Amino acid sequence: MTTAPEFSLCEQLIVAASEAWRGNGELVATGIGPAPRLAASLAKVTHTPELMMTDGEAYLVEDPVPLGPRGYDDRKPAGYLPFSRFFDAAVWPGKRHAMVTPSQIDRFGQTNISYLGGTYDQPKVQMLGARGFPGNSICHINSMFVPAHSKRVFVEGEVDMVSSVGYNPARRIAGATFDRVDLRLIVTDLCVMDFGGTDHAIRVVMLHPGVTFDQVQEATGFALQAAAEIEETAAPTAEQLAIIARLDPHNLRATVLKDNPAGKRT
Amino acid sequence: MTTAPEFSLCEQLIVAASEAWRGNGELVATGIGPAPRLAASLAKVTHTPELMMTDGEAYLVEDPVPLGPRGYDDRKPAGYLPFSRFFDAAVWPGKRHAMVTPSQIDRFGQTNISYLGGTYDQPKVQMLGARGFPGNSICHINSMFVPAHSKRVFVEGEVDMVSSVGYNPARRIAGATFDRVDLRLIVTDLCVMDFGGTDHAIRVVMLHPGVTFDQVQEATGFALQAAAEIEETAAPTAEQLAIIARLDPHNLRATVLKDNPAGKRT
Amino acid sequence: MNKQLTVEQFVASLKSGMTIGIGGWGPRRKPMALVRAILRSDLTDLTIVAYGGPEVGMLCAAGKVKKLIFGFVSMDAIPLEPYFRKAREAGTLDILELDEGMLQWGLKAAAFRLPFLPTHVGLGTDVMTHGGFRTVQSPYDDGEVVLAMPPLRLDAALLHVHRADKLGNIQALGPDTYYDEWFARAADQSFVSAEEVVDRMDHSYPEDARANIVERCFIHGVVEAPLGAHPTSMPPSYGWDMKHLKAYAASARQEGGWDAYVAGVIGADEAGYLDRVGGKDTVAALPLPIF
Amino acid sequence: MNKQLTVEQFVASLKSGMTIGIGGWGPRRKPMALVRAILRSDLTDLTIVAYGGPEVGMLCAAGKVKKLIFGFVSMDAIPLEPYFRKAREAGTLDILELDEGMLQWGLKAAAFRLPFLPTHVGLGTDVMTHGGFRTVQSPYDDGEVVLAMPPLRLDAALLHVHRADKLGNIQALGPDTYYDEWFARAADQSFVSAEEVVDRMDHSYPEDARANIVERCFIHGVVEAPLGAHPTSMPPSYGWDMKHLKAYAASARQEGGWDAYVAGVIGADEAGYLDRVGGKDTVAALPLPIF
Repeated sequence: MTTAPEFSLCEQLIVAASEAWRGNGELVATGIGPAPRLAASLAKVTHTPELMMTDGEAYLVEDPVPLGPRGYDDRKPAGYLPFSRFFDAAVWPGKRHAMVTPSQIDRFGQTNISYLGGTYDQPKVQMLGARGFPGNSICHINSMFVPAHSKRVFVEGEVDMVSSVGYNPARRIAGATFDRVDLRLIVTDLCVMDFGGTDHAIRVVMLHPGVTFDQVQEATGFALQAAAEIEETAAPTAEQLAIIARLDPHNLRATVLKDNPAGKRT
Repeated sequence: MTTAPEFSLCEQLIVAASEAWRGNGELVATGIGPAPRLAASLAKVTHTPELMMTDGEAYLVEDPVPLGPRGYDDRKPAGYLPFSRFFDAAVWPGKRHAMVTPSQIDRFGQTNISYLGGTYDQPKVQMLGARGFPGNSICHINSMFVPAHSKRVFVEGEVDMVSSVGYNPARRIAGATFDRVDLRLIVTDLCVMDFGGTDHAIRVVMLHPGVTFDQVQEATGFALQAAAEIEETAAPTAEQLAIIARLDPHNLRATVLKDNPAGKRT
Repeated sequence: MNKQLTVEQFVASLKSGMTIGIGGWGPRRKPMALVRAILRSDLTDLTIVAYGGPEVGMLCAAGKVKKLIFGFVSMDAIPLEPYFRKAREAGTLDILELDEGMLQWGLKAAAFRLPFLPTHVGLGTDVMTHGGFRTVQSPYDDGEVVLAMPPLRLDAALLHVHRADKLGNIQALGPDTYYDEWFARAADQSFVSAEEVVDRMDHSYPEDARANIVERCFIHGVVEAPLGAHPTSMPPSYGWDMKHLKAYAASARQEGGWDAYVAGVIGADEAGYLDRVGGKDTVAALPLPIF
Repeated sequence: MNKQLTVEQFVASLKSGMTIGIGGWGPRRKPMALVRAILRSDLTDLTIVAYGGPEVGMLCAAGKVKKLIFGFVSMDAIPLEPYFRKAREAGTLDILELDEGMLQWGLKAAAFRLPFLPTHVGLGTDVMTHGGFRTVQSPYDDGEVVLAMPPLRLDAALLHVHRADKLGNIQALGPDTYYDEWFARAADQSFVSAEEVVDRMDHSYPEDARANIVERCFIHGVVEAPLGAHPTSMPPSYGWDMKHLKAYAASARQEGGWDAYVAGVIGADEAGYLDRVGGKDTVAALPLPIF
């Protein structure tokens, strides 16, 4: 495998993010947003074909569906998974690994997409509401994609509203089961982190070429741990870039990171 | 309306049994066995058209389906109610009134279709198992059809296994809700009874022509109450008989009562 | 038995203070013709239960909503519903914020007349703390503690489907009907708008009986409203009107924007609505969204 | 990923002592080819969970069943299953007798990994007293007491469907698929026999994707078994074989009747089964039952 002559940082992140699903087995790989979705698709097309994916609507497909405009009936459904059975079939039985982009993430891996600032009764900035985050986080594997690593996202204290469960011992309820809480990767524009630190602390495991640990720490509201050996994020291969290009014919990935910076060779 | 010249006792019972569903509103009228099914169908065709009925399989029909052999695709489905959503849609929301033929009935209206004699671990005579009786009896209206009124059916003590809930105070569980227990009619080859006696005691409300209360009591394992005025069961009208004949083209109703006795004019 | 109603008769059968569930999902299959009838009415103090899309924003903007019970409010391609957002940030709404799965679980608890349904969902989150949910312990040896989701009992549910008959038999086509049937089963009364109303479903469309997602005993009123989901999508018939939704969203940033939307789009009655938004043919031809 | 198995590979992947759920309903859509493979095997001490039909009688007759968890056992037109009855009356079975609705509720509790699901069903009956079910109280102000249905977790589930592909995508046609998908979701492993196995469902039958009643992550082995539901029904493809079922039922009244059924019908392997019961064409032409 040869590395390609040119690639964007976003493409490099997509390749790094696709590793989240490696060896997951048969579960629904959901990437919310263009980069996570391309990452999940890349995982299925390359290293983990047993992953299940939807067409973005009600059907399961074996060939990941490209992003953006195409014929409405270009889907080739192999199975059926409408919203109307998503909790019954995917979320509650724990057969899913979703990669999402929360507005806030704290040191426990708790996230927030509900509101920022103010109170539950009168938020300063209302966002979506908790959506499926409480259920996703207590039932199945989750990862995160953060296009702009900053202290606004990685907050100093707890997130303003805990929309998803993390590893905060103060939030554990006596007698309840939190066994299925399973946070995997956080892929950002600076680094790749996991939850392999002390007591599931967030830990830097890869740095993108040219990025230092201190730079990541500086952009993070809480103390990060470092893996024993921090790797440098690999460059995409030509094959990976070709697959990404095929799955994103309208180049929506160019809009994910501000100014669509170039990636760097390792 | 003129009464017909000739009719069977079974036809007379079908007409009497159809009264169970009068004014029930929109719920699924289920008659298990040829006579109860004809009774439900007659109710829908005549006095209570808003009743819902299945084709005996997965679909809801507005025109009751005749009994016995016909073309498989003669059904004209108006709706869908497969077994796979029967508890969700009909039983648990309480949208049903079933008429069944239990093997045993006791003075509380508790019934048994599980086994006769012996023990739970080793019954003397195994029957079907509880089927849906526990759920039916606690969720929705129920009535009964007994083709051979006897002490074997109307037992002296409690039924051998309580498959369905009745009005037995000893079986009430503190704090639980039995509000929806609603037993209506028991139509037998001798009489029509309801649960309008003291504390829901079983009460004779109609006697078929030529049958006396003492005769019914004699055939019953427990003391019966009598309605203030016991009516004589009406003869079917010519219209009713014509509808029954149309809905039972193979005359399966002739096999319901031993020797298919003639009915008697009131 | 004839359940067909005019849209005016429908709205007259609701009362202020009711708890009303609205089917669909975000900007998909929303019973917008019925919602617009509420917008034009004197109804107020409503509690709305929804997987919310533009209907929630509109009802908030019109001051109809006392309390909102929701898993999210979003228009998908326009992630944040601007009028919902305004109402939230003004602090004028009572709310109960749920996980999406909890919402349908609460509808099922109501449909089954159960006092609660247990779930892991919500444990460890602020959905639980803010929502005041209680826990319950398994009576078996595991003794596990789970969250008890209480029933979301509705006074009325509103749905939009493809076909209905006068008896209340409905058919909802399309690959996904979300939790519409559970809104209906959780409600004392359900009102359905339909692209087409026929006399008898078994006479007109017997071959599609499996599209009967909820039984007619749960349907109490039927309103004919062709293209009645506009500006939301109605697969496989028509897509959402993103241009319209963008203009609607933009109105929230304009002085008097909502009043202008009411005057120019919602209007005095439903009869002229389709003309005001571009005409029947244009709406019918809106392409299905592609994901 | 190729989940296709021979029927011998399927049976080799089971173990004595397992809890096995069997899809279908009475004499409908039973995975009889898989059941016959178990009958021919050394497997024993099984716990069977089913809406029982002839498969339960056969497994009882063959001495495979230690415990039976059931809502009923019946062959419809032959209401009482004779071999089930014999085993019950001999007192050789451990049993848990359930209401039909409780059975699917227990499967759902297992699928959702919940310690219990509450229900009114069973309260006040001997299903509750004999089954040892406990109650649980609502933690809300109503304080209502309901029965707690524990999960029915399965080691394996067996289903019969129309189509499967080698990846485990399945399609079940017909107007009713009972609780097959919940047996699969409640199980650690599910094995499906299918009228037809194709390489890729999306290449062969994409237009019927909505017949995919349960997702392939719940399907672990796929066995091609045309007419594999015989003698039970498989709408819309073929009906039950009532003549066969009557002869089977009659065998229970004959000395050595079961041994004769095993020798003459079940036989040594599945390959010759269809010939022994009248041939492929005859079975394929069995008319659908009419109710």
